Amino acid sequence: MELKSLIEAILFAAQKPLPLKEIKAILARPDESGNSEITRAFKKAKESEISEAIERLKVDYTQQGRSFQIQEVAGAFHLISQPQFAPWLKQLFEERRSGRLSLPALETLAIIAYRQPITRADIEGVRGVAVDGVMQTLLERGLVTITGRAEVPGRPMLYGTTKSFLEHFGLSNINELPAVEELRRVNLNLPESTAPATPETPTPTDAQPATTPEAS
Amino acid sequence: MELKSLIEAILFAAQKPLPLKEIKAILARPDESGNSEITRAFKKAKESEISEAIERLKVDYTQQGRSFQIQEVAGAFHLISQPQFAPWLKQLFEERRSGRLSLPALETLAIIAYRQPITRADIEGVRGVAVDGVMQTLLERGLVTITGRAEVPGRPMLYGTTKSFLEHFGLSNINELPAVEELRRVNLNLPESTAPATPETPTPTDAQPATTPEAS
Amino acid sequence: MSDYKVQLDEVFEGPMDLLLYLIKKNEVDIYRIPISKITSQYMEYLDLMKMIVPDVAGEFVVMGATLMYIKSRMLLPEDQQVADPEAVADEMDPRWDLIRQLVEYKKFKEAAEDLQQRELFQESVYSRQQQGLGFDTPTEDGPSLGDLSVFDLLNAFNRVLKRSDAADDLRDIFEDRFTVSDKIDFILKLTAVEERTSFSRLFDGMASKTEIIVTFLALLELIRLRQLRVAQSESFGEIDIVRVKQEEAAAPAQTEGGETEPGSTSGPTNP
Repeated sequence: MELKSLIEAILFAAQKPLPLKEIKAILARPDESGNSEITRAFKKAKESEISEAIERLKVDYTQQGRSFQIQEVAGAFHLISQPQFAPWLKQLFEERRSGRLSLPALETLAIIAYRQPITRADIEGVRGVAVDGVMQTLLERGLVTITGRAEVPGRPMLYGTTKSFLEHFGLSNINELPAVEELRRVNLNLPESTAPATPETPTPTDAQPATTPEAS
Repeated sequence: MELKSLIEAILFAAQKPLPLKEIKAILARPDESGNSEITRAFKKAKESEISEAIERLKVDYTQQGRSFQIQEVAGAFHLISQPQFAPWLKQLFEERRSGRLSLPALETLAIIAYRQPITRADIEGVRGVAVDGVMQTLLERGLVTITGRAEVPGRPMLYGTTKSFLEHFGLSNINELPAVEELRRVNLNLPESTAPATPETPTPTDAQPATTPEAS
Repeated sequence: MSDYKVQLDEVFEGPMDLLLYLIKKNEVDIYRIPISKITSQYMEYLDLMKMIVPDVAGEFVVMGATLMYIKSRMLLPEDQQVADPEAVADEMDPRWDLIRQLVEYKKFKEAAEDLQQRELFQESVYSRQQQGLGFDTPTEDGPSLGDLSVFDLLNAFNRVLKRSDAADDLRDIFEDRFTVSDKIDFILKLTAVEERTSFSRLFDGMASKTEIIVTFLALLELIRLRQLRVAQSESFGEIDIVRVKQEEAAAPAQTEGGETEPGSTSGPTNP
């Protein structure tokens, strides 16, 4: 087995662009079922070797006239289809986007978008109902993700929107959401937590105390 | 542009396994941006031509030692990675699919697959043990389903396999099972046996005339 | 002892399985089962099982009885075995039913092994398609994700705000000189003249960001009340504000007309 083939397989199956560091990490810890000389050899592959293998794959694809190529995006590699196939592939893309979000899911997404980072308890506080199923859907679709833990008792998970979310709605960052500054300041009658006290923070990921129940 | 390359691109970009019919439909309606002689030529591609192109791709992949292959599942085509890369690719996925089936479940499933539609009593006749628990599991996992009722006293339920069954085992259709002709009818495999009197009956245990064991 | 129990339970799925095991162990032809030998071995196993698992499955006991019966038939003098002179002698072989059953079972056991191989294969391959993002399976009824825009998000958030009685707070935030209700009046007047107005025209001459937002919120409110809807004749094209005819507005759950394309800005689909 060649390193080149293994990297092709990894890029083929990956769900997102992979940086060299991550490819290296994947090579370093194969499942025990693959405990052989081959897997041991790949365990120590250097980033430079991985990089070379990717270059060789690129050459292969060009020479063989493959329908896809390797693209490097922000230091991460992924396979993308060749542009000349776009007239047909567009149809597949439309189909992909045809999945439906339920209204509860949409509302939950909106709350997370405008109030991130936010805990599940706070989302439920706003919506008045449990959001387990809906959160599952949003997480599975890659629209929201866990961004950290709130520094409050129990250290609950904090949720925020993802890059996919931005891509999906054509936003370059979260501050492009309509009326974001105003709406972030609106007091949501959360049972426990108080309204955020920092109207000057337009970026959602830093210093967002919305989830901190200060002196409740 | 070759049809083969275009089909590779479609399979590469597709979000789900595609039946020939759907590939044909995708070829038939390219985006207007691709309105050229090439797109017009592909618009009329027949299913047989698509099928041939897929076969040629399969040959290419084998010859070039690609990290992936084309699989036909439940009548639809998709690209899958080669199994030898599993030790690494496992890491890309958080959890494995629904889990392996027990041997009793597999046996029961095999009987249903070859003998469908079949009653529970007939399954038990073949296995020599009660199958209640196992049937429950198979039904819950959506691998088998009730397909009707047998027109015999008591009108017992008839069971058959589902599309999920084909997907779980990577089968294109039920005829892809090995020795399907042989196993559908019980005594064809016995040397010198007479053919069953009722070739039209898929259920084997009834109307099964005792036939000659090996002439000794 | 307990290890042994586990082993027995796992190894033999049923009496047929045990019989096949014995046949294989003795390396005998399945069509010529040495019934005496197999029966005694079977009974030994059965006794062993009874010791380990007191409530051994009834099927094992029944099979034991069947074997004993066959054995006794086989012991009869040959002329007494054949009851029907018309029949071929072999057909009357008392082992026949059992052999037929065993052969059949063996085939299915092999088929099950084949399925197991396939299952293992499927487990070790990864499809580019198994994204699991849920796009292929429509979940519940609701707006199509592809049709959603940031406005839908804003609208959804607004609904939440309304429900959480935060509407008062919302109003307090904006400067007094611009109120949502004023802007509602403004938009209604504008659209009363023309049935269709361009989205950008709504904001003509507005310099203040707050005013734009308040106008926008007013627009959303009107859409929610089904007084207006947005339409886009082409992707990335100009967004139009269309006055909803009264009969249309009265109809519940009226959704967008055919003008909007997937991916374009669509009106709210909330009930």
